Amino acid sequence: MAPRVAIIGLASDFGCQVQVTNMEDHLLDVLGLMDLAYWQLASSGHLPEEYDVAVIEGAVTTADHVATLLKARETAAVVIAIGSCAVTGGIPALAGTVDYDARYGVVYGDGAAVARGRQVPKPVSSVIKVDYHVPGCPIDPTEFVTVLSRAIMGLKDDMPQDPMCAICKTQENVCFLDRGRACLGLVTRTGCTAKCVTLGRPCTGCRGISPEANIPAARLVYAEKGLDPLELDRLFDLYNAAREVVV
Amino acid sequence: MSTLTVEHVARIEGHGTITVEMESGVVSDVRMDIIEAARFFESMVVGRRFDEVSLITSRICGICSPNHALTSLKAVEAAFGIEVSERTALLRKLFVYGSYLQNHATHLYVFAAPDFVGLPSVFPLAQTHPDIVERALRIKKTGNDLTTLIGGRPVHPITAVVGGFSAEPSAADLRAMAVRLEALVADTVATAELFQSFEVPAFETSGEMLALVEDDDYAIYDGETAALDAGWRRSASEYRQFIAEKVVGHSNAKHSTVGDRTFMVGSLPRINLSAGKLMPRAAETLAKLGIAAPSRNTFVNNVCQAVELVDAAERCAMYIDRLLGMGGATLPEPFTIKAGSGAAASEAPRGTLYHAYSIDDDGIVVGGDVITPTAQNLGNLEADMRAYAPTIAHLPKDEFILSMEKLVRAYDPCLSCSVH
Amino acid sequence: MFFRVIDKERLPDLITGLGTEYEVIAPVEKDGRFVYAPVVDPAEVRLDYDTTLLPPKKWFFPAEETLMRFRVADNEVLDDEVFAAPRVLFGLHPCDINALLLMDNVFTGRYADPYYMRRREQTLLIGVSCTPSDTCFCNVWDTNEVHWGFDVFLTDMGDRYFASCRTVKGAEILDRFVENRTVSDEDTREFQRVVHDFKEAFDRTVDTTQLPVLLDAKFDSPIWDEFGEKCLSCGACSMVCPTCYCFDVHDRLEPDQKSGVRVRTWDSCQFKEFAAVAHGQNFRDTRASRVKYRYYHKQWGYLSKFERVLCVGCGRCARACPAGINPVNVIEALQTGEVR
Amino acid sequence: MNNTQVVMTRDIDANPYHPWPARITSIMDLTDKEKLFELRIIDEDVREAFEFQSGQFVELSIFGVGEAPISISSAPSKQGFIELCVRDSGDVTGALHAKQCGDVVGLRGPYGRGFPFEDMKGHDVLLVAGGLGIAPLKSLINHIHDERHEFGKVTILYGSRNPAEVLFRYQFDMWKHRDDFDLILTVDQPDDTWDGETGLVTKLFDQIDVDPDNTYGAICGPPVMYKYVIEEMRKKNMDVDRIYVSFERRMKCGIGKCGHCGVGHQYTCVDGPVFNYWEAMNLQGAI
Ligand SMILES: Cc1cc2nc3c(=O)[nH]c(=O)nc-3n(C[C@H](O)[C@H](O)[C@H](O)COP(=O)(O)OP(=O)(O)OC[C@H]3O[C@@H](n4cnc5c(N)ncnc54)[C@H](O)[C@@H]3O)c2cc1C
Ligand code: SF4
Ligand code: SF4
Ligand code: SF4
Repeated sequence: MAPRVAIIGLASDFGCQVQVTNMEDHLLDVLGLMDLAYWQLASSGHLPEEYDVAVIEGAVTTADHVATLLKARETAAVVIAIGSCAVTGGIPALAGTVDYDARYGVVYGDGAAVARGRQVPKPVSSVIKVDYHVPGCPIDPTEFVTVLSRAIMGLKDDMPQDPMCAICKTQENVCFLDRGRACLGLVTRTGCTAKCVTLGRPCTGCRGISPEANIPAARLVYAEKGLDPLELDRLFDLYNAAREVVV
Repeated sequence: MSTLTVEHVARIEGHGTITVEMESGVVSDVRMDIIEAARFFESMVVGRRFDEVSLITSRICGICSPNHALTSLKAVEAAFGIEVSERTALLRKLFVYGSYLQNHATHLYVFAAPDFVGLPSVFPLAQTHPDIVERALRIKKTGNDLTTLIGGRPVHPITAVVGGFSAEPSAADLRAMAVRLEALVADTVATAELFQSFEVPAFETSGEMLALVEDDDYAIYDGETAALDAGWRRSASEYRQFIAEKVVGHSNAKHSTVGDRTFMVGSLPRINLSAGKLMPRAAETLAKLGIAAPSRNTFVNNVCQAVELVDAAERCAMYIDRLLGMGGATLPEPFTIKAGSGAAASEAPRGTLYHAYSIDDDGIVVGGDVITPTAQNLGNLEADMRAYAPTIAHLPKDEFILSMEKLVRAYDPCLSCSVH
Repeated sequence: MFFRVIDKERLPDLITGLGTEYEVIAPVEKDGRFVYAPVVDPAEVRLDYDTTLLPPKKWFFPAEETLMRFRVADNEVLDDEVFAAPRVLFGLHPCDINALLLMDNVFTGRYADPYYMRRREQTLLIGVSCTPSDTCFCNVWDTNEVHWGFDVFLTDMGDRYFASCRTVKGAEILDRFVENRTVSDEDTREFQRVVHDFKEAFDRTVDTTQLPVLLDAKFDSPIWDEFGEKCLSCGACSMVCPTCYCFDVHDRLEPDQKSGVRVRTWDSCQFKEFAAVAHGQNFRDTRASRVKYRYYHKQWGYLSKFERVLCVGCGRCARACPAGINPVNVIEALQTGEVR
Repeated sequence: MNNTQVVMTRDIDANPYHPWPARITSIMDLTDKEKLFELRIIDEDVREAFEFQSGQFVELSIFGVGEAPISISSAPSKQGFIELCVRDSGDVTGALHAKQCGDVVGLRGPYGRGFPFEDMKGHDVLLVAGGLGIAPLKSLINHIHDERHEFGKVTILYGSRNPAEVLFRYQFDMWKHRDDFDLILTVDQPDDTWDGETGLVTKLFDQIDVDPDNTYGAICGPPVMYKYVIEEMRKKNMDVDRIYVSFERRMKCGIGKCGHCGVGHQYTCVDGPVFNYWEAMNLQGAI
């Protein structure tokens, strides 16, 4: 029997859900793998009481989100977090770097307090146990389908954990560090074929910090290349502000 | 008093709830509660470097990210006084149209069409009307492939940077894309015909209509803001002087007014203001559909999106030809980082999008402001809902709800965008 | 061996001629560095290149390749055909040719690898002489000279090339595609002078005496910890190395999950998972142990089987490693007990 | 044989990565985590040509999931089938556990160097296994069993974590009643039902007599075990080059190319998995 899948959005820009619809050639095949129990973006209907797989997009920024997640964890056998927002806190977590409460005033002035139960943005895994992560801003839809199908089969995600430089080398890019520009590839989790670097833009760390990253060594590399070692940390805030900083 | 709520209206981008208050069978109030969580983008960019702004703001919306990226780039360029090359501007226009193709196709087929055929989603259509679903996917895919060709991926462009592009598509790839776009015109015309065949309620909005206009082009990347009823044209970068935003109690998105009127932005206002600038097939389609611009029927917005699809397919093929024939570069020229402020506007698929930033001497952002199309539309949408609800109050509850949802979806609202 | 002389200005004819029958791969410029890429126009070819970003191995053993297509339902192989187009690799430096010979030891012989072999059989190699760069140290391993493994080798003698043809095929293409002449005494004298000067031009000295013994004796040396602290575990060194051949294998399903492909991708012993086995055991858990393994294998493991070290001194890893770790400073650190 | 099969056979010959289809002909639950699978290669010619030594392994292939190296557990003297004793410890092994009798999987091999069966003949044999390490040793034991008259004293020491994890109990019960096999079982954590020894396998060395000039040793178990068992063997004055160890390392190809199984300056897949202890001593980081 096809597993019942619910796609649930928290604080996000829906980009990862859109990416799922963006695999036009295979969308129908992919939908054939599952019984789509809930997808607010594409279909009418309410979040059902029972489903097997919860796919979560978005960062946790309100008390409602926390409640939704606790319920999802109770209901679903498998929880998959997709996209930087859900995996690392992503761009939303950038708002949490300094004085989160003041930001409300900056945007809304003294207006009515509508942002009920708001919290400093954080990743899904800080609230519930997450079984599979699909990192990236946005996700790569093929990677999502691979992880989803492996989750359904009960397999490990099979995703590499190492930093990005290796895959960047296979693309024959001239290293940004050698061109005097900061790049986060040397500490960012690989798996994206170094797309940004290949298209002329340094890695910005959207896939999160590689569990194998050697941050102190990377700071030294920056210094060696004439960059400010702390620039590494500053750049990392972009998608990883909710991380624990390694000294 | 009874209250009717439709929580998490489906098939729109973001989370919103319709609340209708009835007093002895008469509609007394209608609200669109936007419960989408605020992410505070305007304060988030503060303290970040100028070249990160477009990366950050493109995450306001995963559906029209190319538009946010470009509008913020233009604002930063305005602050630094950077003029981009003609080639860059043309490539950027193509980029915007890629977004149009994918956005309009998604809205029309995935979000709106199920309403008209009485289905919860587009997926069952794959069984009953595979040709329609395949056509939808073809248009959407061409749009995505065009944005990918230029920006590196369909969502959150990689290559669009301050001053130009970090990489440019090859001539061969562009040429192949032009061929696909020409072939797509037939699909877009069929789309317009399909939507014309759906019955739309006779309903007129009372709001003003705003869109960018240019003297010699259908304005999407540049132009001045024009008001349909008031008849004025003003510099878009002065948007703060003609658009007033206010915080309302029930919505995390602010509401906007122009003068003291609510107003509408999007395909309908654009066609109302620039019908004469449409490409031939698009103009022909518009005429054939019997839509007399200006129209005030909000529901016609869907058909106008379809007409814009025709225009986009034709126009992009022409732009690619022009691009292949012209010289110039898109790699950014060196520029000086200096303190300054800049504002910019462009037409996103859902309407005019404004971004403004102040930057200090070190290139660090000190202030930011964004008004999204949906935020501009919300006041008007609520006004429409208030006007429309009493006229359908007699319908059974299910039909009443569906009709209200249709009205909401006619605006193609993007709620996470509107809150941002 | 059969020798010929080609006027420099005639060389483009050779490339154009080869292009009529082969896919020609040659060094071209990319963002200020060089890559081996397919060329159509001889003017793109840059024989003055120092070294390429990736070595030629990618044309025989691509960074990612499909081994077979399979069907899930009955665990059946649908297709494992190895397709290789006739190709010429033009402009290889001696180190890169020597590196291919080292790769051959692994991929041919017992359990010959059909994917590598088929491409190897279908590819002609045309070498060209080089000049030492800042990072190369091929002289340390004697890999700045190459005696076989190519079809034609072109030695630059200013206005002309001294062409050594090692294979029948090599002689044949030379005669067919480019005007050439037989070698005069003067040419031979000039050749001797040029190669002598070439050898003289290398001044890198590294003491490699009894390296295997040194590696064994210094197995527990703290210098490895120092390298471990610097290493980013990024694997860049392995990717760019012309002699690194390790790979990983993954099964990838099509979106309908009914069929799929088994692919292999380049791997690196610097990655943590590389030596991990079930139940949490990892034989090379620390960065230090992994950096050490790379050198231990290259300069002792491989040597124990094939009597050569698995390095040709091309210096690519030295350029690619963000942390500046490379064979020269590793060997020197082993010798001196100090990481420079 | 029809045409398609002919083509396939040729391809397989040419391609060492191409697995042979093999049918699962029997599955026996051994413990919670281990099952014994009997497999039969479908192609008759290949099946007949499939000859192996105890200690060699195969690459087991489940398309869509991957491959895993697994020791052959049955004796080479058994023809037409092979047995694999597999612990569910991940993707491939888990997928195998989910298979039914009659399902088809893939096999390639046999690979690697096995135990020196011929050399061992005419000598006493001391086999020491820990946990799943019994899997390859079982092949050797069965092989010795089939040619029992060729060997001197045969002693088997086998340690498990707890009684529930003891593998091949049915066989051991049988051997226990024979007087030509000395089998001593031990567990770290006994329960009420346990009537064997308690403690680490090294403790059992107190109970055995070894003729140092005439005994071959073979060890297979978890990585931590080797050092201590070898120490005990050395205390009994056994020759370093008569002690054999079988290693487990990560492997992707099984044929000396992928590089994962490197141990010291050797590869486990082609130079091992069975190494002579003298060799193993010279493999840095092996033990
Ligand atoms: C020569 C040899 C003989 C073996 N004999 C047996 C046997 O008889 N019975 C048995 O149950 N097991 C045996 N193993 C171990 C078995 O191969 C691994 O447990 C198995 O490969 C794990 O694969 P998996 O896909 O099930 O697990 P995976 O999902 O791949 O991984 C589980 C963990 O095992 C590790 N791993 C992955 N691939 C391998 C690999 N190829 N080798 C070792 N560890 C790996 C990884 O670190 C991973 O974290 C043997 C291993 C070797 C090298
Ligand atoms: S450009 Fe970035 S990802 Fe690529 S090698 Fe350099 S640091 Fe690594
Ligand atoms: S180890 Fe370094 S120098 Fe030696 S062959 Fe590899 S990349 Fe070249
Ligand atoms: S390139 Fe350098 S930093 Fe990266 S893995 Fe190799 S030795 Fe370590």
